[in-house]
Amino acid sequence: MAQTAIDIDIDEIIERYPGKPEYLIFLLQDIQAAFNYISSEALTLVCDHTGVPESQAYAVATFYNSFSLEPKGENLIHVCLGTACHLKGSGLIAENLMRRLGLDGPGTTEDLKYTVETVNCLGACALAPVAVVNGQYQPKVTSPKLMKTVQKLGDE
Amino acid sequence: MLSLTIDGNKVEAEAGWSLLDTARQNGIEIPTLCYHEAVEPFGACRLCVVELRQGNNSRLVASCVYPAEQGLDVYTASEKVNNVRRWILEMLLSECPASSEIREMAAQYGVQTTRFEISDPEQECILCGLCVRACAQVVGANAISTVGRGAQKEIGSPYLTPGDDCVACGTCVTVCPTGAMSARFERVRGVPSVVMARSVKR
Amino acid sequence: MQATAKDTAELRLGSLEELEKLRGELRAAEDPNHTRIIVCHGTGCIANGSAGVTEALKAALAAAGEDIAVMPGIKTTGCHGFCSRGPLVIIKPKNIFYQQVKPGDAEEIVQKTIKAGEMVESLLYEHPQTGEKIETTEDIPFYAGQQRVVLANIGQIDPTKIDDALRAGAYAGAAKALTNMEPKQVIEAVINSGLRGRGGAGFPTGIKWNLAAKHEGGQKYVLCNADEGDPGAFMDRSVMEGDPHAVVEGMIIGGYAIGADTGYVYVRAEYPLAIKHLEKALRDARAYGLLGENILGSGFNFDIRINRGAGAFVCGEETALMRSVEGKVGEPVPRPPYPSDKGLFGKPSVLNNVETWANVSRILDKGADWFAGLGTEKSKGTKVFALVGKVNNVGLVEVPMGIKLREIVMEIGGGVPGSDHFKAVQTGGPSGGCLPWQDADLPVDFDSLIAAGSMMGSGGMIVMDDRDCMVDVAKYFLGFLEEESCGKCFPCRLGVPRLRETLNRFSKGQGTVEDIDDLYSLAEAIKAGSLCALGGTAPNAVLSTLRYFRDEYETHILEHRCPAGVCKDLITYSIDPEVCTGCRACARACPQNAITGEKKKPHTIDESLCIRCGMCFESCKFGAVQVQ
Amino acid sequence: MANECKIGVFLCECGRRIAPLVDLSQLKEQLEGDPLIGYVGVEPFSCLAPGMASIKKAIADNGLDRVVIAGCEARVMLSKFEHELAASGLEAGQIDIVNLRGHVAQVSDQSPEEKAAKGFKLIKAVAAGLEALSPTAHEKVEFTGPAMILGGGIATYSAAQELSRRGIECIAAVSTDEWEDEIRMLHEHYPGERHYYDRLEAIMKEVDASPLVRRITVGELTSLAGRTGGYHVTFSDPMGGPPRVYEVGAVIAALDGQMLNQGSNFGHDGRNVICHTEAEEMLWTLGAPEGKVVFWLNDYEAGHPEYCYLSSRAAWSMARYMRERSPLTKVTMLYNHQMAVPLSAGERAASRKLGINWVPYDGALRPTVQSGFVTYCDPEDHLEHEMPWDKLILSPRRSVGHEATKVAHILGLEHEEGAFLEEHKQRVRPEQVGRDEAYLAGSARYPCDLHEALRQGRRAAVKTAEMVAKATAGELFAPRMVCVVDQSKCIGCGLCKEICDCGGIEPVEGPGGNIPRHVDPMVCTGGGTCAAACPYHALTIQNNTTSQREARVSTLSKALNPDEVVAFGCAWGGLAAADNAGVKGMAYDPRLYMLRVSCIGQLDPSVLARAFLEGANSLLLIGCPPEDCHHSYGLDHTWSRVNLMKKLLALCGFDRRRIALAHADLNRPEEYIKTVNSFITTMAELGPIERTLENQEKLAGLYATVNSPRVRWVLGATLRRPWEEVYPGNQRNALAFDRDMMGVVSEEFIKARVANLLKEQARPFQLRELAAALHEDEKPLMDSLREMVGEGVVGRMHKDGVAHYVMR
Repeated sequence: MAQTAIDIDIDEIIERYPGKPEYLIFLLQDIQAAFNYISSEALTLVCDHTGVPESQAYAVATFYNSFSLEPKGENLIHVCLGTACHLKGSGLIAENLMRRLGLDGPGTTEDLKYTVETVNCLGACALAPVAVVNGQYQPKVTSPKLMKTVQKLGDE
Repeated sequence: MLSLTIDGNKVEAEAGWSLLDTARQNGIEIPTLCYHEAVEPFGACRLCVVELRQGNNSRLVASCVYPAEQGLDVYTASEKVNNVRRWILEMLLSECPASSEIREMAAQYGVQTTRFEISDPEQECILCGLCVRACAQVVGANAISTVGRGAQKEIGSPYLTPGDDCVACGTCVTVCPTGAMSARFERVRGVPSVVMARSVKR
Repeated sequence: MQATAKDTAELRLGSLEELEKLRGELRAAEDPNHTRIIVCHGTGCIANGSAGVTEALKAALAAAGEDIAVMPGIKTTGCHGFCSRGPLVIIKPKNIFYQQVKPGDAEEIVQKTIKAGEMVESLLYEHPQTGEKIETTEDIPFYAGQQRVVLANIGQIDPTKIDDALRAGAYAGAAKALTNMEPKQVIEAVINSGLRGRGGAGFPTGIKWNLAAKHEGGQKYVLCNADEGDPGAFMDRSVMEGDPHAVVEGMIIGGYAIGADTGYVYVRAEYPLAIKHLEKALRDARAYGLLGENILGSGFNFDIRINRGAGAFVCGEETALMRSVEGKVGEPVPRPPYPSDKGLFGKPSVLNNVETWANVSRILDKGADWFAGLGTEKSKGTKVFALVGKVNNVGLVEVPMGIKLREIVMEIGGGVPGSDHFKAVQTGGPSGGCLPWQDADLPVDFDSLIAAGSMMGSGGMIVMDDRDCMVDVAKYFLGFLEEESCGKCFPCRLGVPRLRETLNRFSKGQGTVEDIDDLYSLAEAIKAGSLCALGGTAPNAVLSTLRYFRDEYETHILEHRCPAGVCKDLITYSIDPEVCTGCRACARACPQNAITGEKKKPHTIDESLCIRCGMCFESCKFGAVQVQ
Repeated sequence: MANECKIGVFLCECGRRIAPLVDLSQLKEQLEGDPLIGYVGVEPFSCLAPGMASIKKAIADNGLDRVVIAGCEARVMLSKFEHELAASGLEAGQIDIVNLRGHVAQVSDQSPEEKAAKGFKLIKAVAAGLEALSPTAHEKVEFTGPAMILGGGIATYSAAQELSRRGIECIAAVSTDEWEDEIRMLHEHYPGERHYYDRLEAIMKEVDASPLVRRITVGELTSLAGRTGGYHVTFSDPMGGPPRVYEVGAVIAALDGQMLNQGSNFGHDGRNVICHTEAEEMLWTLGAPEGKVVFWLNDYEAGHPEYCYLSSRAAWSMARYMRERSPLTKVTMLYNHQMAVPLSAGERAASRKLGINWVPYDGALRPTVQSGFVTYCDPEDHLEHEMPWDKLILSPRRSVGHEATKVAHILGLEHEEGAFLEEHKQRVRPEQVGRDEAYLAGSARYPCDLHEALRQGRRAAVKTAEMVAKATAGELFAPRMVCVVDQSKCIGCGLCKEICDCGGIEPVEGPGGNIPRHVDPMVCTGGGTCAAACPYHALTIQNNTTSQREARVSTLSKALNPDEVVAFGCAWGGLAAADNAGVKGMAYDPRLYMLRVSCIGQLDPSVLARAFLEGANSLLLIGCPPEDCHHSYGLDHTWSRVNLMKKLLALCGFDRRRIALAHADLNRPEEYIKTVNSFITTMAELGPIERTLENQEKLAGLYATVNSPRVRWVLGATLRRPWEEVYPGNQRNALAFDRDMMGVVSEEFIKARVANLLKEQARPFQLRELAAALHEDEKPLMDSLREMVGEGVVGRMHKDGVAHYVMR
């Protein structure tokens, strides 16, 4: 599943909100959602629109976990590291997945195919351990199960 | 006029003064790192903490931001206060071992060595954010900011490359309490080459 | 779809009478004795496939023809709490409780239960101890022990339909407050109820309101903290998903009480469904004139906006949250000035969490005295807990304050799998602490928990068994906080990683007992010196585990052993030759090629190559891989 | 200057950082004994709330209207004091700071008493500068008339849209009647942007429908005069009628750059090997071609790797268009492997799906175009491969374009031949807007795509709108320290305009040559080298005048011991380095007394001369590093002035080394210290200037010389112009030039001395008497006298048959 639509008009996103500093995060979120990352050009546009200095916008974009300034892979995998998931071994699952994809830590594979991220609790503790692959919850996941799902995506 | 006691001495203050203002006006020294007179107080380094006692209760507050109030009983160098200062300084010794200012300050509190791992022996920056605040509040340039958060935090211009907001006035260097900005300054003030490739995907 | 201007005008309720008239009509239109099917569409059940079940039931109903009196068709609701048993299907009016329903069961449910009124035995809940099949919700121990106030409507109403909420009594409290009470009286009622904030610190809600109400006139704000960041907590999410109108109503009341005309809900972006339901609730409430100008003819104007969080745990701290709403970096700022004096955009503001706001609606509806009658002397009302971890019945439970820990875990929670006790219960999220089995009879309320070295927090309750290492748990929380620390104040930014550094040494079997004393001193400095509660409570994880499980720490340090078999550096994996079938599954799974052995013969692990990733353990279907 | 003023001095203890190191009670006593100072206070911390309250009280109680704070860095603290003391009626210019901590207390091992004495001299000098201040009223800037967007670039539309959305009237001056025409021609400036035309059309329609936007069709722009708030814009009439003049409040220039085709070295033939504009034209008229299309992104080989991003985005967009409409087209992108493929993950997937093939090559072996194929070297196996094509599409060459150049010239933007219009940004006041960045939009500023051009238009409009809104609310004020022109003194020579680096100096009315000038305060950075250069002292920096600097330097010079040194440091270089040396507590020779200037270039030669006249034996000027000068070339201009001073010192018979120009990097205080120590050591070797009557007479002559219009004219001619690379490299024959200059200077020097003498004595002199009094030979004196008589400065009369000279 391709995460980024390629025909989204960034100006349309910018114009969704009034040009005030308090909408900075809204805009960054919408851009992140549409393009999967916030390019420097997009950041500049947002600053122009909201009147926030670029350095402050950059600080915000790097402060919050959900923003990425680098393009993300075509497939997004979140592994939950909430307490319940941790107790049920999600740490090992995440490590194994990253090892299999050749990643040192959370991040994007070189071919831009996968991005693995860890999240601190998705609030689905009853399903621990949980992973979310391209928006689909994978309840009670195991390393082999997750690997299979991931590999299937790569073959598409 | 408000009256309060600092370290057992009765002192007077006006509404709107901070505890630090009041102490300094009365010649009482409180150590600070993230505080500079030119910018708004920030309350981050916690070196200026003082103890407020009320009956059996006691708590620590940052004197740079805590307002003077009628009847406060303030202690600027109690054991509880010094314990916090000593730990912060010891941790700073391991975090930014290159800073002589920190070493001197730590020595004043009897902290000579650190028992923690040193990850970057060249590091001087204590991330007090004074440079960032001075750039915004004194200069109005907003050229630098904190980048990232928590333990990964650092200071720099957007994308950690020279940007065109910096006016190279050096205010950040002057206000830096450890001299760390001096090295970083070169990565901020460079004249940016005109970015040719400005374009937006759409 | 947004209602057009014309529709809105027609829907608008201009007074209390019009609201009650509508409510009466809605109630009259629904016969309580009709058979209705309820499918849980909480996030847990959806992840388990409840959407498919709904579709299948719809199809089965359609196939069964129109003679089935099902009104009004299938209702999808918020989380019923019993997530580990999802997908859940409830048949009203008898409250027949079907669990772990698959789409394939739809046909049988329609044919047997709906048409013939019989039970589908295989879908019924089985009592874990007695093995008896239980038919209705009320009789299941998980539900029987609860007292549902905040969660009362969740699972009963369709959260996306305001009419359904109105039928269940929504906005009665707000209507009463706005039309019959002075703002002062509203605050008084909240003070009298004894409600304390459900977000963590337990500050009396009414007192907080009073501080903001004192500033006369001018712009003020109310905020709802729905940035439920504690790992292992999801009650706020369930409330927003299952009964968003309770939150909206609470905020209207709060806004009226302090004189604010705008409310902000700050929701975690990880909760898309909650955001969707809240947005729908706001649209519907606006259409009915329950939000906007001149609500119910009272002259009071109020509206609510939603801010999505962007992934920062620290934004659960009130000042950080406000900075985030302002579009800034979510760093806390020192207090004073308190938000009730200078909060959002520098204006007096009141922030409460989701559960608190939901409680407010109930208090105004049913009266302060009723609420004050629940719970204990100093902790009134009920509390919702997210019961997770090593417990049989994982899910959301609402219990009166003061209930014993044992009752929650062992009775409602159905006990710990494979054990007659829990090793520890972690409460209060990363700021809280671990309570040992010795404290099983501790009454659960704000003050007792703090006295025991933990805290109420937002209500996460994580049950741990003997396979959980307390050093690892403390390390986990410190790691979490290290990652989530905003990095502003020094004690937290520097101290938390240093605490973890020390624990890391312990978990490698290094360190000395003196290090433990240093740990206490450093923890004290962090607690006393930090700017906000994140740092101020960060050492709790270490302190509470040290308090109750010091021996386990010492085992790590002195014996270089992890009793629970968790700490990587202190364990070894081996293969029991007696059990190993030589299926090669582990060898294939091993990323290091550390496992050798011929096919169909017992395998061995080369310890020098093993990185303790646990893949062999997971891949072995025969339990031959062992951890020591 | 007889200003009725009352100066208060506040001494900071600064905890233990000043108080124990400087004897503040001695300093206080000394200051209190000084007639210039009206009040002295000592504060533990002037800058903190208690100190600030106490200063405010002292101001109110004693009626102070000037304040000197003896504390720390003015660069850091001045704005706080200005902000806080505004409530007490003090404005910028009425408050000054002496860095007692960083320039005195922390940087030497002198005794507290000695430090107090040093502090006293510095404080007194600064107080004298304040005394010489005549504060001006805060000037309100008003806007008359609508905003005008000229230049006809595509950014016109986004700027007009933004302005009209913000409720500001504007005139869009364009060359075509219909916006449809513009879209049709757009690919000439922005190929590969077709996917954006829908939005552009919407913008154009919105602009078209807005009642606030007036669209006019004009000829060529011929002149622009006026300043922020009120401009006259003149266009020629396209039909040949009389010129059309518009009165507008603001101007925005929307200028598009141009695309040129590659040369034949890339095989360009305009038919099968084409560039982007031609490719777009082809797509527009004939549709997508069939067969093999190769986009060769040859920006690296064309010498502009920085454009590869733009080219590849345009190529990608055209490639997509081709593949989506013509399935028979096979598209390949041939790119230098040094280039990062500028596609997002989603676009990569789309590219794969569309079958657009991205082929990298190693540019070490340059691809060659041959008929039917292009060769390239595979970066993996280093083999040369051949790629067949039916259509080869090259990246375009980009240029600023003739039209844009013409308009830019009229706007007063000087730029290099062929270079794009974005200027080196003035790095002075962050809130200040450089003209190019505020009012220029489009790809003529720097190569960019359509979206960026539109963004620039919006951005310029936002800045304009913000200013208009402020002005409408009556809140737009000119900065307090900017240049003003005394129209009664200005002869319209235009020297200031030529050397102005910020573009703030404008003709009062246009067009024409030597017409009087005025300054646009919203653009002026207050650098002041223009004021220091004016032959007639017609320009002054208000609230920061040359007289103030003269007052400061003369007070200091009078007070110094013979071995002490006067220095000026600019806030960006010398002063900042001194501040940082102070922060670090680095010790250096305490005999240095530094005065603060915002740019070293604002030092008029008369200030330098005044120092020597009043008793200084040496003068050190420390600016910022030449390549880093914040006012572009303040340091270069000062070099020329110092050069003049050196010539004059030599004429007086003094060592040329007594004045020196240096530069310091604020971040290298250790280098600064070397400079200072080295200079002071040299001066100690030289010893003081003997203050004989003869020497003083010569110095008076020196002072008069630097104020002579003729010398100032000649000096002005040598100052570096914006288009010149470095001083003094503009001189064709450096040696000859230097000789000529020396000639002029020595002539004027003698004339000045004669004039001084005649004026002073107020009686007729014989030539012989004059020669004796001035210790000069009669021959050169005679020449000078003859000239002075010819000029009518001196009268000649004969008494007893001998010519006598007298001042007229």
